[in-house]
Amino acid sequence: MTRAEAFSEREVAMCTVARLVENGRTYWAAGGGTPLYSVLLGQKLYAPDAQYVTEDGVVAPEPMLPFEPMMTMVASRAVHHALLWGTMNSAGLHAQLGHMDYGVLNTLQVDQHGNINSTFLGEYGGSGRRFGGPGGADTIAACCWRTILITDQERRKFVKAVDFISSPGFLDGTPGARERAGLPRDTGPWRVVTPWAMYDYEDRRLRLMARVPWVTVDEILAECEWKPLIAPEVQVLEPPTEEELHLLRTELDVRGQTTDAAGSWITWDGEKYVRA
Amino acid sequence: MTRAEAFSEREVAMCTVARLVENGRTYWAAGGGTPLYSVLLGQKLYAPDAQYVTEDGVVAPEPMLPFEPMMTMVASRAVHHALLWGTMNSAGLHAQLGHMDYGVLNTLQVDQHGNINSTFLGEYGGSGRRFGGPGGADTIAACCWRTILITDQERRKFVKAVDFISSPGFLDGTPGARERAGLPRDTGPWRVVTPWAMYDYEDRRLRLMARVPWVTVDEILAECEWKPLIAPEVQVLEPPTEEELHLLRTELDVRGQTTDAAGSWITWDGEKYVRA
Amino acid sequence: MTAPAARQSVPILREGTADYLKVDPDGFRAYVRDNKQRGLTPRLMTAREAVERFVSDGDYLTYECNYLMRGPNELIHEIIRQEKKQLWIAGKFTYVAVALLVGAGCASRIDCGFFLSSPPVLRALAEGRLEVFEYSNVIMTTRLQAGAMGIPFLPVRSFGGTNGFDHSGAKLITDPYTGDPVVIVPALNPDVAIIHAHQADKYGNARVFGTGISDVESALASRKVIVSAEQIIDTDEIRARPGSTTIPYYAVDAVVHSPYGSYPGTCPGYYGSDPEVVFEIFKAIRTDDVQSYVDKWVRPFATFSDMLNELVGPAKLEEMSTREIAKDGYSA
Amino acid sequence: MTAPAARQSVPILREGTADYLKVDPDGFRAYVRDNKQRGLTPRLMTAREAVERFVSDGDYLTYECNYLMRGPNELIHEIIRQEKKQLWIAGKFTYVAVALLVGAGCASRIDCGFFLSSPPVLRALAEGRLEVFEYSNVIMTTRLQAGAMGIPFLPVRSFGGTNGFDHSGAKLITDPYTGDPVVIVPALNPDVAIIHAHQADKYGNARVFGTGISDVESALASRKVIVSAEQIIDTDEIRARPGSTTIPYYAVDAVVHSPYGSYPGTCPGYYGSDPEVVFEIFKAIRTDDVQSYVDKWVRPFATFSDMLNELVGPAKLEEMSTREIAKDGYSA
Repeated sequence: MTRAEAFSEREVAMCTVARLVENGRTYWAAGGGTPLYSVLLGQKLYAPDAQYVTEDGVVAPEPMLPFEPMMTMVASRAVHHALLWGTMNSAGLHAQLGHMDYGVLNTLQVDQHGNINSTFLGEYGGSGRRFGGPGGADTIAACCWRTILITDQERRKFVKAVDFISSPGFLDGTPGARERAGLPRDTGPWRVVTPWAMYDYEDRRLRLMARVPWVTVDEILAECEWKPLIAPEVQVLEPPTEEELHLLRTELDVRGQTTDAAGSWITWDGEKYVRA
Repeated sequence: MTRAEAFSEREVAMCTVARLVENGRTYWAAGGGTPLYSVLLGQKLYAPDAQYVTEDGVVAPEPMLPFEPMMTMVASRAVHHALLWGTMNSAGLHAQLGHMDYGVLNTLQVDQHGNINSTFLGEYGGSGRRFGGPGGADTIAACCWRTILITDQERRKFVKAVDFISSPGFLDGTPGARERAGLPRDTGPWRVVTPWAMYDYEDRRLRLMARVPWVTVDEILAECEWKPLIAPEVQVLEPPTEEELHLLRTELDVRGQTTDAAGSWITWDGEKYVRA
Repeated sequence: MTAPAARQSVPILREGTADYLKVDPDGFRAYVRDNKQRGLTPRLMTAREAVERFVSDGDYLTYECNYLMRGPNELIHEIIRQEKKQLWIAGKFTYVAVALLVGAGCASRIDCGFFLSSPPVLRALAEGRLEVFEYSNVIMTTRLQAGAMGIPFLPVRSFGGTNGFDHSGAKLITDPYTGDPVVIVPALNPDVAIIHAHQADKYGNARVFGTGISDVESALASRKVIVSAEQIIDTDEIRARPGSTTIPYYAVDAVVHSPYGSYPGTCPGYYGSDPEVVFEIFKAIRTDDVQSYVDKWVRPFATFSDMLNELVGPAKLEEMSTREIAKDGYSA
Repeated sequence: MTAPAARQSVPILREGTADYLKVDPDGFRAYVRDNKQRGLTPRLMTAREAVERFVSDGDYLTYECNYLMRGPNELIHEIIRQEKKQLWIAGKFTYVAVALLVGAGCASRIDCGFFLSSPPVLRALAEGRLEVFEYSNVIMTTRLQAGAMGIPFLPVRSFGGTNGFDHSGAKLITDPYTGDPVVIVPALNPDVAIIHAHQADKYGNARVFGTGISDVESALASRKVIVSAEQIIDTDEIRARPGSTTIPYYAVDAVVHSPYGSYPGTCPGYYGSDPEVVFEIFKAIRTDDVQSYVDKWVRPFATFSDMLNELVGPAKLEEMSTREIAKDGYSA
C-alpha cells in the first residue's frame, strides 16, 4: 500500500469505513453514495467475502462499475449478477430476521446517543428546514446488528439531542431504551466516521476513539457542538492509500460527485499532511 | 344435451355442482377429487371463463388431463400452463383480499348452520374418531364469498351441530356471528349438494331447495339426522347428461376413484330413473 | 360462538397522532367483489383512458419505483396532463416525482418514506398547500404489504422510538405472545396504484424483471390498478412460464402499452436513462421551476409517445437501449 | 423515549388453550447472528452429515410439500434411518409423511393443517405417544410467514369461530385500527426445515420451479435449514438469473445433492411419481405396517441412492422422467 499524496476529506471518510469491512459479514448500504462506495471499496481491497444488500432487495451483486449517475439501486449495472433479486420488503425482512451484520449510512445530524436526523432541522413543523426523511436508514439503524454512520465533521452535525429522531440510535441513552421502543435486542450504533475522526460508544454515549494525523483532538472537539466522550488513548488513523484512491476515483465515484461534495483537500508536503 | 342412461350417485352430485359454475367468477377448489372435478366439468361444458385456483397457489391453469393418481395439485400436469404459480400463502391472501368468489369443498359432516367437521367424530379428545383436519377448507370457508359444499346424503352427515367446527359455516347461526369471530363480512355457506339434493340457507339455516327426480323429499329427510328447513317449492334437478358423464369418465375421474367411492347407481328404465 | 367478555387485554403503550388513510379490510374486500374483473376480459386501453377512468381527484396514489427507475412515467405525465388534484402520495423511495406532482399542483398530502426535499415541496409546505406524514421507506412498503394481505395492520421491528412514529399512524403495543413491546403499523390500501412492468398480457398478467420496491404489494393492496408495460405479450407466453408472472390479472383494472414508458428514467435491462433530461428535471426542481419542465415535456403533447417522437427521437431511444448492456436475467 | 403509561388497551376476546412452539423473535435473531454463515462458504454435504449435524431429537421439524410431491424424501428417509425421536411436525398439506414419521417412532407432536389420518397415527394417539394441535394448512403457512418476517404474530381473516382455534395458539383481539374482532396467530420458527429444490449452488442459493406450499417461508423462518437439490449448479448460473433464486444462501446451513430425491413422489417438471410405490406406502399405512415399508425402503441402505440403485434401477427412473411431459416453465 502506498501512502497517498493528495485526497479530499470525503475520500478519507470512505477509506476509513472501507477498512472496517470484514469477510463473512453482511452489509446493508443505505442509498447510494458514500455508504455503498465505502463497502465496495472495502470488499474489493480488503474483504472479498464481505456481502452487501441494498434497499431494493438486491443480494450480493457484482455491480458493473462505474454506476451511471444516481443509478446505484434498481438500475441494471447496480444489481448485476446478484445472487437474488428481491424487493424492499425482502431486504427489510432479512434484516429484521438478523441476517444483516452491519448497516452503513450517512446523515445530516447525529447526537450523543447516536440518534439520526434526516427529516427536519429546527422545531418540527415550525420555521426550520425540511429534509427528505429516513428512507431506508430507519430500518437499517433498527434491524442491522451494528450501525456505521458516516457524516462530516461540522459543529452543527454533532449535537446533544437531534431535532428529530428519523432513525434510532440509543434513543434517550438509558439501558433498554431501544427494547422498550420495540426494537430488536442487542442492536444499535457502533461507529461514527468523519473525515477527521472515528467515534465509538461507551455506555451508549458517543466517544472519540481515533483521529486523522493532520487534526488534533481539540480541532475535532471544536467541530462538535456537543462534546463527545474521549477515549483514554485516541488512536491515529492511517491516511488513504493510492490503491484506495485509485479504485475510488476510477471505478466508484468517477464523477467526484460524492467526494467533492464537501470538505477541503489534504496534501503531503514531504514531511506531513496539511489541509489545503 | 342427451339425458344419461346410467350413472353413479357421486356423478350426480358433481354434475349438479358443475351447473352452478359461472363465467367471470373465481373458484377455489379444495384438494383434488370431487370439488376440482366439478369445477373443471362446469368450466369445460358451461362456463369457459370460470377461473380456478388450488391450495398450492396455482392460478387459472390449463391442466393436462387426466391427472395422475392423487396428483391434483403441485404436480406438473395439474398446474400446467397456469397464469401464475404461487404458494399456499398467495392463494390464502388472494382469497383474504376478496378475489375468490366461490369456494368448493367436501366434508364428513355438516350442521344446520353450515359448519363443517373434518377433524373429529365424537367428543374431541375422547373415544371418537380422528380425521385429517381442515386442510385448506377453513380458509376457503372463511374467505371465499360463497361456499359450495359437496357431501353424501347420509343421516350421520346432516346433524344439528357438528362435533367439531373445522371450517366455519354460520357458527351459532346468530346474525353477525362470523364477524364477531373475526371472519370477513358478508361471506358464508351458499349451497350444499348431495347425490339426492341441493340445499340453500334461509336466515343462516340449511334449507332443502331441490331434489333429483328419483327421490322424494321424505326420502331425503329420512337421510338427515337433523331436519333442514324446506323451501315452499322444492325444485327438481335435471339428471346428468351423456356429455357430462363422458367428460367426467374420460378426462377427469378416469379411474372412477371418486365417483365409485360411494353411493349406488341410477339407471333409466325407459320411463323413469330407478336406483339400482 | 359469541365472543365472551374480554378476559384480558394488552396495553397500547404509545401511539402516533397523525392522520392516516382509513383502515378498512372489509371495505376493500367489498370493493374487489363489486369492481374487479375476475374473468379473462381484455383491459387494454390508452394512458388517457386509464387515468380518466381510474384516477380521481383526492385519491391516495402509489406509484412503483420512481421517476428515474422503472417509473410509470407515461401515467405520471398523464395525471399531470389531466390536472388531477388533491392526491395523497405514498412518498417512498422517490426523488423527483413528489416534487413534480406537488409542483404541478396534483398532490396535497405525502406519506414520507423518502423524497427529494426541494423548493416546490418546501414552498407548498410553507404555503399550507401540502401536508407530510412521517414513515420510512420500509414502513411504507410494510403498510402496503399489510394492505396486500387483507389484514388491518402488521407488527414490525423498526420505527419504534423515532419521532416519525409520533407523526404517523403507528402504535406501540405489548405483544400478547412475548410480553415485549412491539410496533404495529396500519395497513395501506391506496385508491390507485400505477406500475410500470416489462411485459403484460391484455388481461393484466404482468412480469417485472430485476429488483423492485413493492410492485406486488401495491398491485394487491390497491383498489384500482393501472399497469403500463414496455411490451404487450400473448397470454400463451404467460402460460408457458407461470413462474415468471409477477402480478395476476384479477388485481389489474387497466393495461397500457407504454414503450419507453419510464423515459427519462431507466427500465432496467431494456434501456438506460437519459442523463441530460434527468439533470434537467433536477435543475427544474432545484430552481423551483417545475412549470417549465411540465410545459416542455408534458403539456404540449396529447400522448407520451408524441413527446418521445417530437422531443427525443428514435436515435436517442436507440442509444438508450444499446447503452443498456447489463441484460442477464431480464427475461422470463 | 420511555413509553408512558398505557392510555388504552387491546382486549383479548378469546384465546386458544393449546401448547405452541415458544414465540421468540429476538432469540431467533440471536441464533441467526451466532450460527448462520453470511459469507460464501461452501456447505455441500451428504444427507447423513446434514441430518446428523442439523436435526436433533426433540426438534420442531417442517418439511416442504409432501412425500408425494417434491418432498425432501432423501432427508426424511435419513431422519428415519438415524432414528431421530420426539420430533414436533408441522403437519400441513401432507398425507403419508406424518404417518411415516409417527409410525417409525420419530414424531410425537403434530401441528395439524391436514394429514392422512391413518392407523399408525390413530394408534399413537390412543397409546398417548402423540399429541395433535389444531390449525389449518393456511394458518400453518401464515405462522411460518410470521416467523419468516421476524415478527411475533400475524393477523389473519380465517380460523375464527372454529374449534381448531380453541385447540391452538391463536387469539381473537379487538383490532386497534378498526375496532373489529380479528384473529392473530403465533409466529412459527421451526428448529429445522428440510426442503427439496430443483437446483441449488454449493452455498445454498436455491431455485424451486412450479407451485409450492411455503418453501421461502420455511427457509427464512427456521433456525436450521437443509436444502436438498436435484441438481447442484454453478454460482455463476445463479448470478446469471438472480430473479430465479427462491432461497438466499444465508438462510441455508446445508446443501445436499439429491437426484431423484423426491422418489417415490414427483419432482414437478423433472420426473413423475412411481405410482406402484405410492400405492405401496398407502397400503403400508392403511394396514398399520409402516415398519415393513421402512424395512424395505429405508433401513437396509446406507444412502438414498443405494436404495434407488438396488430397488428402483435406472430404467424405472428413466421412465419416470420421460413420463413427465408437462415441462413448460420448469427452468430458470
